[in-house]
Amino acid sequence: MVNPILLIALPLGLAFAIPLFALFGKAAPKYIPPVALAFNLVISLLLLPKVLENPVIVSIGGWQPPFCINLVAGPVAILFSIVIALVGFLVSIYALDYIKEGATEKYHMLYLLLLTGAIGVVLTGDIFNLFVFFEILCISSYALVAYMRDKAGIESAVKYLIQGAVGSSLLLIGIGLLYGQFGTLNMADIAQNIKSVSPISVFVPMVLIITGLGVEAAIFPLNAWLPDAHSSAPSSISAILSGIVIEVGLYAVVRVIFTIFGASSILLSLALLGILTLLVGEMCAFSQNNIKRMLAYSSIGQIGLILFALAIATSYGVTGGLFQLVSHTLSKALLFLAAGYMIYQTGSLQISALEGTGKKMPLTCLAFTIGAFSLIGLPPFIGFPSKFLIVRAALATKETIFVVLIGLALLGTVIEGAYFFRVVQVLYFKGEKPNPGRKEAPIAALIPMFIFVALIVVVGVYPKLVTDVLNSAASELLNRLDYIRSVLG
Amino acid sequence: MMSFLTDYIYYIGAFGLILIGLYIILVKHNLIKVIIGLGILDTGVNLFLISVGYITKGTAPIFSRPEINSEHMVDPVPQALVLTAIVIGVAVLALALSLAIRLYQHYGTLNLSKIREQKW
Amino acid sequence: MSLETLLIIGFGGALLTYLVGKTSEKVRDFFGVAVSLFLVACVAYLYGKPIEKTFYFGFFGLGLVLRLNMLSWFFAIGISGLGALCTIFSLSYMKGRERTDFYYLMMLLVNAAMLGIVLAGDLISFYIFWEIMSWSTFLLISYNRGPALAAGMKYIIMSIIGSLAMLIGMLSLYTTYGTLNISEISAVIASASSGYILFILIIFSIAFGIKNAVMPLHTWLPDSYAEAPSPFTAVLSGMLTRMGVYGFLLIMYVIVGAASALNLGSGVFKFNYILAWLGAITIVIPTFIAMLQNDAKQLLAWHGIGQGGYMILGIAFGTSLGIAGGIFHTLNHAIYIVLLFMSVSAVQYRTKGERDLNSLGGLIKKMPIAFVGGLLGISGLIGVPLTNGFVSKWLIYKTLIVEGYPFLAFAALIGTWGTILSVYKFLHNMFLGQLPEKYKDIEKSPLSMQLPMIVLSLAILVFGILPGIPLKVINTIGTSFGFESLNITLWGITSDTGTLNTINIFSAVLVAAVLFWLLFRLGAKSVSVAQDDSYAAGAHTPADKYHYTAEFYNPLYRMIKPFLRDVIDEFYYWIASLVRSLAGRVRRIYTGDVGYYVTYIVLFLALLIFIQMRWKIW
Amino acid sequence: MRRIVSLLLLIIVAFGISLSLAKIPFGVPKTKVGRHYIDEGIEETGAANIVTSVVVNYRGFDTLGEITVLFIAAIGLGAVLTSSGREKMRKTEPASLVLYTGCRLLFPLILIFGIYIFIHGHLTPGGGFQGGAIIASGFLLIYLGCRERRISRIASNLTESLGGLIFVVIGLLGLVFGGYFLLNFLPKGTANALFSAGIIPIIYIAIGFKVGSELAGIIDNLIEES
Amino acid sequence: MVVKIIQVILSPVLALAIGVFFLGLARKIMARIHWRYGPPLIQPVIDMIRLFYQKSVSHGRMFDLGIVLSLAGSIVVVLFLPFGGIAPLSSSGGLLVILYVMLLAPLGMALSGGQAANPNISIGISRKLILSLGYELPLLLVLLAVMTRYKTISIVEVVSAQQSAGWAFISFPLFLSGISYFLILPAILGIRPFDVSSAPQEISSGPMVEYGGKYLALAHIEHAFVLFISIALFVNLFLGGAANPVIFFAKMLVVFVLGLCINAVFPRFRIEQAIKYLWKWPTLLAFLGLIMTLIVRS
Repeated sequence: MVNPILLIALPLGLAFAIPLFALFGKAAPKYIPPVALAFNLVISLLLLPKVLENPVIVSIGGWQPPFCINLVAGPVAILFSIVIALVGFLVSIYALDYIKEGATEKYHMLYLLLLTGAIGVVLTGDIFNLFVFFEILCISSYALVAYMRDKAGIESAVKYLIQGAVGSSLLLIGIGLLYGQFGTLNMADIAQNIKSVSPISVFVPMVLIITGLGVEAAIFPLNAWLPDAHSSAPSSISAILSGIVIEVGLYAVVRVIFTIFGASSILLSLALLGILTLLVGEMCAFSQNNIKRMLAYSSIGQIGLILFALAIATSYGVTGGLFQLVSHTLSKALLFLAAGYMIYQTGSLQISALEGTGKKMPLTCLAFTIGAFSLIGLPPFIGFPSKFLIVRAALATKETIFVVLIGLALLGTVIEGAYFFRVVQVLYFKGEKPNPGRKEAPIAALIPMFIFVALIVVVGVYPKLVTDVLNSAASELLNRLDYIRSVLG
Repeated sequence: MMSFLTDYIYYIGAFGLILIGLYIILVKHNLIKVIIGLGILDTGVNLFLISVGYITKGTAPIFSRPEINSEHMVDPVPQALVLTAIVIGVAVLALALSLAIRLYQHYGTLNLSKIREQKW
Repeated sequence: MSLETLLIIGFGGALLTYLVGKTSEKVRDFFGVAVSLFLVACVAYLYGKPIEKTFYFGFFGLGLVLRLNMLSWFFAIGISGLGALCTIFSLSYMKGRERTDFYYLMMLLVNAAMLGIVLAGDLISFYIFWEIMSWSTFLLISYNRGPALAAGMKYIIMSIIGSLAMLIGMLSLYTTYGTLNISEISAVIASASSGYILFILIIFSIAFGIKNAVMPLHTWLPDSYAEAPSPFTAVLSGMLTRMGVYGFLLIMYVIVGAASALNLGSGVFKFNYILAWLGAITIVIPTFIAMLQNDAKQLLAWHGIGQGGYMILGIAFGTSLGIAGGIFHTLNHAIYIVLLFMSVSAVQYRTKGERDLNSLGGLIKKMPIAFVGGLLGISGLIGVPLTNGFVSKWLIYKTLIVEGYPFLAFAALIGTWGTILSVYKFLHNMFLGQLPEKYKDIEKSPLSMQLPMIVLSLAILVFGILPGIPLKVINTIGTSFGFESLNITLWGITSDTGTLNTINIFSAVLVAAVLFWLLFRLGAKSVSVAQDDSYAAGAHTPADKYHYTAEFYNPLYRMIKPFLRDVIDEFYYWIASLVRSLAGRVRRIYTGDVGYYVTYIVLFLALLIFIQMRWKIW
Repeated sequence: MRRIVSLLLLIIVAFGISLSLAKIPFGVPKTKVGRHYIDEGIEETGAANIVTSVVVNYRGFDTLGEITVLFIAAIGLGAVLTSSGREKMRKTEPASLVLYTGCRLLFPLILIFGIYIFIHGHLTPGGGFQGGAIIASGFLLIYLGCRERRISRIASNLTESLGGLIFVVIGLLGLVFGGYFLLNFLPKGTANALFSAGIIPIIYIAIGFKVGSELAGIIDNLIEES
Repeated sequence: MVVKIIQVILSPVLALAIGVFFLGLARKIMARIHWRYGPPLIQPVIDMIRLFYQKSVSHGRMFDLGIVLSLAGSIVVVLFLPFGGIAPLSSSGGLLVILYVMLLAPLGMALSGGQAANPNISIGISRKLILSLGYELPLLLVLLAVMTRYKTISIVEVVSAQQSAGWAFISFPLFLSGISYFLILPAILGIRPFDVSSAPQEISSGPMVEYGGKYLALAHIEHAFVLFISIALFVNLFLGGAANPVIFFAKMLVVFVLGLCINAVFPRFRIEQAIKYLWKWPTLLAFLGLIMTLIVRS
């Protein structure tokens, strides 16, 4: 019997141990994250079949919930931990060669801890524990954004830190208000009694929590940190931020809304918020000349789409949202990794500087192109089935508002297509003579990229691979009573 | 009114601190001041958590003698939470200060309204 | 020989060609041609073997269906055949260009995708292949750098819009009927309300109208045709654009069915009547715009739009004649436009990429095959009797007149006269008139270019003289839509309101020509002189070859130019600039000042609380 | 302008929060979880200090996260601040002899006191964090008093990671012995005895050293750079 | 069958004869209007025979083929046109085919001229094409009106319908179309005032500038055919054809002389003027005719 706690304990322990490993050699630490995350991947995959039948509840310290912190390894959590472990694993392989300067063992520690925090957030069943892991996630990402210690990185990190700190303080206030009213911190326990008090007194903590988590989830007015942080962090970290951190934040928001508060009445406003986020993100990305900023803004747009899909709150919708989330994670991580080496070779962040890169580094550019196509939602890549599901869900509601909103969302897709195709053109067809001083990315970077490509294509052609997990995850998110029952017995 | 004050004085204090902290962060341009604001915000939150767990005429939840009466022991959970929250606050502040140092080395100023290279 | 193996050969062959190209160019060329020819053989072998097979359930349990019926076979043979010819044509055209492996990969990929489209038996696989076609086309249009980028961008944006419209329509069908299998949908959709059917037709018409460049949605086409590599332009104009026609046939007569598709709305506001008028507009305006073009490929491109209008006009009226005319015209158009583009690109190939009509000329003796191709091509395009274009146009006109729509018929006919003017200019300025000095010593086009041109020229004549051969197939398609069968003879069509009998015309012209040839030989022997040694009012024509045919129809231009601005294109550009400026404003939200950012956070919080206070959303 | 807007927003927020706050009467016992801890804690964990039992055992997982956060802060600080390569020694005149000697005298006492605090964390107020903070203050004193003294980075790093490792390993041992992470698998002993409460003191000692070295490291880094 | 063959042989000859006769007549009448005596009626025939045996230059294969092609086209049109009772191939596609086969003649001319790199030819061709666009607009409207009126595209049926219902030219809606056709007739024929395309004085008779000897002769024959075709078409469509060739010829003669006399007094149009004229009155009339026809029909 594998215990979900290992998903957190192992990487945590290894991260603590990295200074010890560092004694064995300068190069030793950078092999720890891949190992740990490979462990996690294996464990999550082992847990998956059991979890699909019924969620695994692990209580820490041997007490019964709500008197202890408990982990809920439901389909959602395991889905996320698989994604996190997978992406983290590949990106850590990429980082083997990519991270050279600076205090590298510190980088690897922070990296591992960041992912541990992410896994903790998705696994935990206790709201204060969620806050703690959330802080692990945030603080390590602040540090990692600043890792390069260049002007842009430090500035973005400061801004990110200020906004994140305000957000987490609001989150903490919300948690305090909840505790004051329910005298417990266990999510299921709170969810059980949530209807027993007057709406307004629950609404305020909910709003506080949504706001606090929304800062990480990059919901529209709260996402100003994102473009700066994404564009000035090291590319491997941008991939993680955009592929994991904001997704986890969104997970937290959705978990809080669906499971704790069962707030079905604010879903429409969430959908509007999602579309707003989408349009703003795509608009801003459309007018960017800095490629990493462009990718960052497009992440905002994608998050908006995911939020919209989740806010439809039918099983179609949530499935589609989760699918889109997975596909965005894979595609965007791939894009950032590819862009990382392009920038490394061209030495500039400007899109125009990438002219003729397609000749010099064909594989990287191929990977980038596939990621972009998948993000736009062209078959036969993974972006297409997810978009398919979302549109189907929106149309299946048979409500005018959702049909209109999906229309707007598709409009955003058109804009997205515009800027991505522009970049593809620049890569392959712009500029007469490609600049000589470029060479293909190293093998340690190409391997993860092409594993991503393979995943994107395979799942895009055969989505059945993931749909079962996604369906059960959606059903877990949707009926909170099962969640409560499975935790409190 | 008076009774309200006496009943809720801790809450009022706590939220006074929270609002002051937020206000500082909102209106001040100097990074150090903003960090101070964050500190005040944290303090307010911690005070609020503690006061949530308070019981009138409460005592510390420590059985220094086993037969001690646990009637008026205050809720230990918020104290644990506050312990954690404090440490987290410390961590954030330390990181913020270190970043501030670096930022100053880069820009020669701490005026946030001047540090605007990352925008749009 | 099952359909999925056909597609696997198509797609796999494309990839293999790419990989082979990494090793050796020669083998790559041979391999690519072999693959395309093999596809032709397979499709030809499948003639008259209706297949319907569900083969794959991976996609959310939606069965992906491949089916072959007469309609899809008809299009499939056209696609594979023209694809093969264009591939052969590319052999010498693309020699020594950059990134040829990529070119062949995309070329074969587009072919395979188009085959997939016509073989798809359910909308989802239809959509998938459609999208693959779109993006691979985009990559090929952008292949020539420079202005090609803008063209490709225009193309891909419009086709994304179209395919998203299709996605919505498709999924609305799916949510309504729970299936995407075309035959199942067509079985149940008859019960739907006419409003819903209208919605479906319109939203699909957007997608297919964009692909087929129906008038308000046509602006992507001229630039893309002009900028794409010429052999691919042939594919683009021949079959890829006509996927739109296939789509119209599919949605109107297969899915919705003639019965309900033709009785939507009332009076002049019937769906198909409006569609027909769009077709008519699409005929007239682009044809006259084409007259103004001085770029050979642009000129042909505008005609591509115009001829598309004929097809729409033909299929919009659900009569067996009209359908037959529309479908037949699709085939004919494919044949002669491909031929024309080939002849242009042959000239381009020899003249180092010159395609400005004002600086070419007199190439008739230099490149005779290209000239013959061009001559037969424009004859088909005009619809000169005994070329294939004549028969299909005849069918369409006859439909319009007999159905009593003389104004549509007028639009179609006047379009034809515009066509005559512009394409004659095309031919004259390229092959006739003065030969510029710098082209004195260019030799005739290489064999790999001549071969396809000869084949297509023969095809034009054969289909023009024996239209019964394709019309038999087309007639079965029409009957499969549920229209009454035409009585086709090998020579044409017999009906009580005027019959067509090409053999009479053919024999008459032949006999008369022979007679006059003899008469001609009877006359005094004529001394043959150099092409440009000509009488000019006593003096020789000046030695500096001033190009007399520049601005061929200048007087006419002066009259009609003011009315022929492409307003729609300007409108789209206006929209684009609007979006750009809006985006430029929106991004100002993210002022670099963190104080604002925190204000946003608090604002969000306050706003939510305020909304709750005010409207009680919880 | 900005001030007015922010004031307005803050008023709205405060109003909303006060609405929710009105449902939380001040000072009345209400919380069921806390009550449970107070009633059962001493039997269940054997720690006289309920707060400690909550911190280390009931909610030990939070504490694990908490030390992780501190760890991250220390690392991040290092990553941000360590100026690559060059170790710059600053010229400062040495402190007066009295101050110097006093610091060196006080330092061990402070250390002892800190250690006392976290060893008795399960009996008296205080615990690992408090003790660690005191130890760090000792180091701060050293830095202020005798400038040339430095703690060795290696040592502090090792202490940090060892402290963290011990915590995790104990948790995992609980998993091995009892099937629960952080299970208190050691004999609980009698309350109010020093050797009681099973794993709690051990964890607190680990935390103490860890926190101490981390805070010391942070101070070290900050002094280094400023 | 035999009758058919005889007709096939007969009708072109007749057409040629009539056309040539009209050519001579035209010159005669012109001369008389200008107070000259004018050449004898058979002058064109003499010219042709003489030219036919003169020496000439050829610019290449297309130069020869083009003119042959155009003549062949004209012949086919003649075969399709019912001439009195004589209608050899009229059942092979009707008006549309005629309309299209009429293309072959100018196309052939243009091709043959085009191979000779003579500026005048280019200019002449472009003018001719523009002019053709000018008169096709009303012509198509006219033909459509007729076809819509009688609900057929077969010219024989048009004729027979008129024999039962009376001439189209005097029936209500179609007389407008008839007048319009009559107005554009000279443009179709390329005679004054519409002889811009082959203006001998300015561009030395445009497309035919390179022609000499037999080429010129054939060009004249071609012209004669065109003359015949356009008038015969008018007679068939509007004057109810005829039962036997004699009456048909009489009708043609009347139409021709009238048209000539009306148009002979005009000076030559410049090309823009020609287009403007053609797109104003004839088009308007033809349009009205079509509208009326539709109204009457429904």
